[in-house]
Amino acid sequence: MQELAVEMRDICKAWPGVIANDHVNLAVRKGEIHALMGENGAGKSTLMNILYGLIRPDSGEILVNNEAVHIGSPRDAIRRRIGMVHQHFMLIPPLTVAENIVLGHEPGGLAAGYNVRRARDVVKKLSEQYGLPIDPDARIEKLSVGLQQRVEILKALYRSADILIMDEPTGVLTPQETHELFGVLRGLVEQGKTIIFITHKLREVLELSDRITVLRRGRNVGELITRETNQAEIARLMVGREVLLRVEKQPATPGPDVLTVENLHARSDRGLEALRGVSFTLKAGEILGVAGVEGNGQSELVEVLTGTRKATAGRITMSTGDKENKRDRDITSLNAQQVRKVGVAHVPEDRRGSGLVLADSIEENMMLGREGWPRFSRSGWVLRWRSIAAWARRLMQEFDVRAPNTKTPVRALSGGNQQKVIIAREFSSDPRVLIASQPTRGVDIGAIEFIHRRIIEQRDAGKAVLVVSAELDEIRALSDRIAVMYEGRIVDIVSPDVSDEELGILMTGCRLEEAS
Amino acid sequence: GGGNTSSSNNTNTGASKVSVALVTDKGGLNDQSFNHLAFQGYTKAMNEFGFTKQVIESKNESDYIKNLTTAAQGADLVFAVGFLMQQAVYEVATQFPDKKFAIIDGCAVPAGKSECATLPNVAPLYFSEQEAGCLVGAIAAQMELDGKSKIPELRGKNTIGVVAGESIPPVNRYIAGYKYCAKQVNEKINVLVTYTQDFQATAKCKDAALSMINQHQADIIFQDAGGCGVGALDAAEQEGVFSIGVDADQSQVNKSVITSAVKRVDTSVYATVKDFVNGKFSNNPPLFDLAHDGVGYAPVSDKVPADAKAKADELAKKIKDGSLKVPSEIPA
Amino acid sequence: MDVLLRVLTSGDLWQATLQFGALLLLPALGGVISERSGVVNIAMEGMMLTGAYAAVMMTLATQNVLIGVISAMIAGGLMALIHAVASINFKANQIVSGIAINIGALGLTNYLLIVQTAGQGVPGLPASLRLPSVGGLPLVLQQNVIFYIAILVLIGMHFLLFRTNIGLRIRAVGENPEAADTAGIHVRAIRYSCVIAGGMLSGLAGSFLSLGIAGVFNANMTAGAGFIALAAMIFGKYTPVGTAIACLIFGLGQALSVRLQDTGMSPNLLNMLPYILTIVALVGLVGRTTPPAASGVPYEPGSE
Amino acid sequence: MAVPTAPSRTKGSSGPDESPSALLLILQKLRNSLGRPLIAVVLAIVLGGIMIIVTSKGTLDERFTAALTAYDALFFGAFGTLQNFSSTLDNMIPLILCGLSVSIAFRAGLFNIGAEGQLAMGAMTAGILGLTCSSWPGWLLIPVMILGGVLAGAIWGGLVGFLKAWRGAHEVVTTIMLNWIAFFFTDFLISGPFKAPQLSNQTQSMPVQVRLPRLAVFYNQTLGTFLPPIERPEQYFVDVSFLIAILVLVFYWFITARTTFGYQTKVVGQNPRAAEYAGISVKRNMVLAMALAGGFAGLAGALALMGRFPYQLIASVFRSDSTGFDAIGVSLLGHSTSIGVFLASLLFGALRSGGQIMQLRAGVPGDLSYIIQALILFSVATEFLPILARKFTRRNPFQRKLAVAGPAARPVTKEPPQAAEEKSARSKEE
Ligand SMILES: Nc1ncnc2c1ncn2[C@@H]1O[C@H](COP(=O)(O)OP(=O)(O)OP(=O)(O)O)[C@@H](O)[C@H]1O
Ligand SMILES: Nc1ncnc2c1ncn2[C@@H]1O[C@H](COP(=O)(O)OP(=O)(O)OP(=O)(O)O)[C@@H](O)[C@H]1O
Ligand SMILES: [Mg+2]
Ligand SMILES: [Mg+2]
Repeated sequence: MQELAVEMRDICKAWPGVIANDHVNLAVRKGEIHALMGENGAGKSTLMNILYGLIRPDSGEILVNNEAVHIGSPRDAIRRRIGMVHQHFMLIPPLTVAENIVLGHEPGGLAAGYNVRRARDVVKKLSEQYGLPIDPDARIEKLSVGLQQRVEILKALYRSADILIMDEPTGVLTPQETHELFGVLRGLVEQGKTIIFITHKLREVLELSDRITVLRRGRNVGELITRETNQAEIARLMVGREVLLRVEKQPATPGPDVLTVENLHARSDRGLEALRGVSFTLKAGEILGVAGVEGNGQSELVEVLTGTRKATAGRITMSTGDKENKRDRDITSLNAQQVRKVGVAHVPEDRRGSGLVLADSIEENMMLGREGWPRFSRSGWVLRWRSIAAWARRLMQEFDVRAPNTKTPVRALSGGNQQKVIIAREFSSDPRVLIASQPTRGVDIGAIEFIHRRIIEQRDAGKAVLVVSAELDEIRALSDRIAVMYEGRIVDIVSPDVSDEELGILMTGCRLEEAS
Repeated sequence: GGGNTSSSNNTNTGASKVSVALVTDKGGLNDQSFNHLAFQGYTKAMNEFGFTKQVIESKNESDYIKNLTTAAQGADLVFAVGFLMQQAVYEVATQFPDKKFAIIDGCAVPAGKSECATLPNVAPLYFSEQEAGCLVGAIAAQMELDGKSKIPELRGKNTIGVVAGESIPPVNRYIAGYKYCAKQVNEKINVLVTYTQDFQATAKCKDAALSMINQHQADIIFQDAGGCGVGALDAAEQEGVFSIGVDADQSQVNKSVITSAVKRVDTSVYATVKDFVNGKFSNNPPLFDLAHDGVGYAPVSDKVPADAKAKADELAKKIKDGSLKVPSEIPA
Repeated sequence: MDVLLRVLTSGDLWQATLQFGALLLLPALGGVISERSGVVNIAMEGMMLTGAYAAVMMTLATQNVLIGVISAMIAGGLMALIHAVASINFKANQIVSGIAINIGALGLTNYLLIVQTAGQGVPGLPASLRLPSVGGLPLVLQQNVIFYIAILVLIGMHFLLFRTNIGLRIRAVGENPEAADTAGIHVRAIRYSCVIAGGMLSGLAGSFLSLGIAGVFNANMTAGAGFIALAAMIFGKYTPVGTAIACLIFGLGQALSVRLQDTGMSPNLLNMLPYILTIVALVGLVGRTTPPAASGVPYEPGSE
Repeated sequence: MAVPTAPSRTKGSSGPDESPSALLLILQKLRNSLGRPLIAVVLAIVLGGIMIIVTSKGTLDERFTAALTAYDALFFGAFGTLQNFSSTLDNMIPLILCGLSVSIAFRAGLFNIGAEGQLAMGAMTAGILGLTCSSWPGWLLIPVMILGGVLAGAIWGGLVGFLKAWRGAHEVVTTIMLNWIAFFFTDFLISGPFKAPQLSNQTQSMPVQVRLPRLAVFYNQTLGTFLPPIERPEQYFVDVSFLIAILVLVFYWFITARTTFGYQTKVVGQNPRAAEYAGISVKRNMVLAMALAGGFAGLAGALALMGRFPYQLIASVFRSDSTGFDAIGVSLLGHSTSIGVFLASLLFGALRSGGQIMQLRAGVPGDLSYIIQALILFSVATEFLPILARKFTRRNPFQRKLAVAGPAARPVTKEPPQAAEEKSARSKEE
């Protein structure tokens, strides 16, 4: 029998109306990478937050290194050498990397002045020790997500964590960053650390972990040994039914050009040139996937296309959709409302930040951006609540949004269901162009399957679809053509049959013929 | 209360039957000015005639008519404090002809008019603030004439000042008398006037006074700004010069006070209650002036030379015998 | 023009500017530290007023001015404690709580003033029971001792917030309490200390007003100063130094409005000066101000 | 400084255990929205009573009686007679209008401390119109004055929105400053160019034809010709502008709950980035919402001038008037909804009129009503009830929750909700 680093026994935690953990048991061996899996809301984060002292369980017992412990706050956890990288980074954007890392355990102690030099030295030493290079003086808000992730890991290591909890660390990472992260984690395990790893991505689990615990609706439904299992089995355990891991789709039958983008330029929020001459055309009845390492202008491209960012140069034209009148319409300088009116639907990448008003009800969110449309208001002015509610009810059914009723605040929905609200709203507006940014980020496999099917349905209904995603798997599964972006330009547009390596090369900005 | 009114403290006379109410203006009981003084007179009468306390502090202008009405419903004599209640008093007094009213610093004015209306049940209690202002102005001016050599604390620039609150009639009457008589006594005297537009912000009045003292070498500051003006007294003390209090004898408030322009609101309230109790309520009470001892100046401190006090007394005599008329408008 | 020039070059104007500035600076700094820890405080007015009241009453009762000042700070601190309990433990809407403190403080001081003095008001304080001024310096610097304390507080707070580990933690808590919590910081302890410290500074300002400047307590003697301090804090972008500059601008306007009456301009119009000056400076120089990210957001650790 | 966002329409309805019955829903809503404030009021009154007991004199028995007498008087003063009740209603008028002013700004995510200044500008403008056009007939001058007041308030408020949209100037600073500017500016006009001869610090009274009649008088002239008339109608102080305030409440409800504009301002207030995504102009809505806020307050000013004795402008009135601040309490207490604002105004109005009677009859300083007001605000703000309730049920929450989320509730929580990620976003919203 191997020694256990962490044992959680009979953990129960109820939230108002929901039981997040229902007599959960978890055993993690020393020196292993233990994956924790489950659908959205299965209770993974809750369980780990209990272990880290952020949440107090209603009942249950925790043993660390075979010793019963009471963990009442993160301070206790840190004392037990437990570190956690949260699903959402616990960083303070205006502070520097060094400040974030030493925060709470500053060299010199509480009463002392903050010593920039010592903090910097600490960080330098740590990053050398673990091979995680970072600039200690950079402000967090200026760092990419990947680097922020690195800061989080360093933070845990600085507190000399032996047990490292990682809650969905790969959710926002690019393939390259994920790959790097795995390298780092393996290195840590070699140094004797124990890692608990939460993810929704089956491939990652199989690649990285030693053992797997699966939660479903707050219960532990099984423990698997990675070597002895496969994707389908994990998925079945998680969801409780068979899951299609790959959505079936027919080859596309592209129609006429709908959207034409010529030599588009735009600046980022920080005033840098984010788009440097993007050109492509999008046809009816096809899905164009936009791949690329995040931060290469994809976000800005979508914003310009949907009217929330001004183009500094270039032209976007859209066909009128009118068979007789073939004149195209210039939509470059329309605002977001007008762009919607000409038939562009938009699933934004940041669902909580901009796609939804969390405090508002489902029905109110179902008309966001289209409140002036006849379905929702009389002459664009007086709201028609009856019709709005009926519409919302219909969409909830059609798109399988699970909530008590249309008046439920979206805040009370799970991430997957929140995403479905947006998908429902945008897909049901009968657009001619559909732009979806990171449509399945952070949602579980059940919901991914659903959303993917809907996107393909839209294509088959003759819509022109643009999908931007950091997930290569997703891009590949959906796209009929793949545009790869690098530094504000489209490097190439390729067919989805190209290999991972080839895509990887494109994403570093080289063209295939140059590389070969 | 029970039907058996054998209340313990009200057993002295049949006079316990009177009921008197006091309605303050928005300044409230703590205004360090006429509301406060009226309440003192009211309290004195209450102790003497044994009626129950009925006081309402108004919080804003729209309360006046409501509070007067409420008071009139429960009391036989109602005091309205402050000229801002003039119209409200007219309105309520006409509605309650069998109740008596007295208004301090004002008279009953029908809405939309600006002249007083004479009502049988309203006693306007007016004060000749200008006469009080005159006397303290005379003292100040004479001290300036006496000069630095006699009174070393003076700055020798023949300059005195007034720190005033808002430009309202009672305030301006004080200033008018102060300035007028100061000039009578001391032709070349320089009288500075600053309005702080506030009766509460003590710091503002202090600053205004400090500015007069330090910038213009004013050395006797007359405060005319209620609670705010206390700051002016304090400024004088801080700078080692003199100050003059207002309304009541403020020598206890601050050491720098050499005398105060006194307006006996308390006496007038008390006297009105007394008349009322004795069945002698009049809708035409005497003007509370110097002759009727309604205004005056408080005992002077030992910093005031005899000739200054004499000057004040001399003017007082002239005012009383009618040979000196003090204007109620501020002279240029 | 002559008058303006004369006024601007007089030491007296700048002395008054500094004094008004310091009076606003203390509560504004109190607001800064509270806000930096993530608790909105719009109750400086009420805390100041309570402080002013406690200062006078305790000084009179004990005949000791130091006890008066300490009582003022305790009174301000107690008001802040109420605010802290409401906003930190009970997750109250911090603006409502602040409004409640302001209304309550005005009501309470007036109520107690009438009850305690039987409507007679408090007597003025003799010089021995006053906060002394510092003499023997150039006119501009002849200020009350509290002025110098305010300067020390200003420097101290700047240093505390930006140069110490405690300050790092305070800022962290104000920006992202959850992150601070997971980093092992005691969020509530920090917030409580900051809010209470802020209240004590407001209370101190109250004693400055009543024991230092006025020598007496008047009903509503703060007359809106706490709100100007609030404005100064936002104007100063929640930094001690910025706030101090804002206080000075306002103080200058205030001092000018009294002194320019020599020009014969309407006192009413002149009194608008400090406010206009502040708006012009805000619109022209400062522009957007962003509060600490978690300011006003009650922190609820997963455990509650 | 964060501004509390307007509540969504969904407030009362939460939890899967909700019955679909409309009546039950309404009852539950009522309980949710009224129960808590009601208990808060009771608690505040108890605390206020303790305050009286502590500060009054005599034996404990006498002190206790003093407290009871005080409350008796307070209640009597607010509701005890029709006349007192009419004073309460009268007090409500500016509270409702300014409460709405604060509320509409809240919905757009702005904190309007400037209702008082906007009110002053509204009153001043209406006054100037009334004085300069005094020969016009009432049917023309009344609407002109009201419109003028609304417009002036709207400009004064819109300026705040404009400065924020244009330069990002924080509205808390600008509203505080504009308040004082308005106070001194109106004082200047009142005691200067528009001063009534022989009066000081006041203008002439408004011409007779624009004075709004008391509600009771109005009733007698209209319905009272059929129904029994009210005797001595002039002693009931509330005037017809109460009806206007009610109309404005309905207008506010309509705007916020029934129009795209109301919806858009709410989105702007709750999530400006979502507004941007949706193509809703944040700046435009900010200016509009502030202009509307100013308009409400300006209306309050015009109506106070035209409906209240002595129908004239008086210098330094606005500065010492606490309506603008009370309105913030009203708005937050009322959760920025029209019904809420109405009820909160009723409460504050009652405390105001009751407080003065309390002082008169029980000798307790009227300031106690301010203390009670503060206590009510506190106990509503702290929402201590749910927390206490949770503490109370903490003993065995697991069993209890099971019951709630039991088998019957399973379908709706089929995709069980989850949280950690949302927490920061969520708490920001609240
Ligand atoms: N205020 C609240 N009250 C009750 N439950 C809440 C509240 N806020 C959130 N929840 C619950 O939290 C869940 C949302 O959790 P979470 O943010 O983890 O969603 P998610 O599905 O995990 O999203 P993601 O797509 O990021 O994985 C919802 O299911 C909801 O039931
Ligand atoms: N703070 C909270 N308040 C109320 N309910 C919560 C809270 N946090 C979590 N929950 C509930 O607990 C359940 C489990 O949430 P948890 O975040 O642990 O899920 P998860 O497995 O991490 O999901 P995901 O994969 O989306 O991260 C959710 O359904 C949610 O409703
Ligand atoms: Mg999770
Ligand atoms: Mg999640």
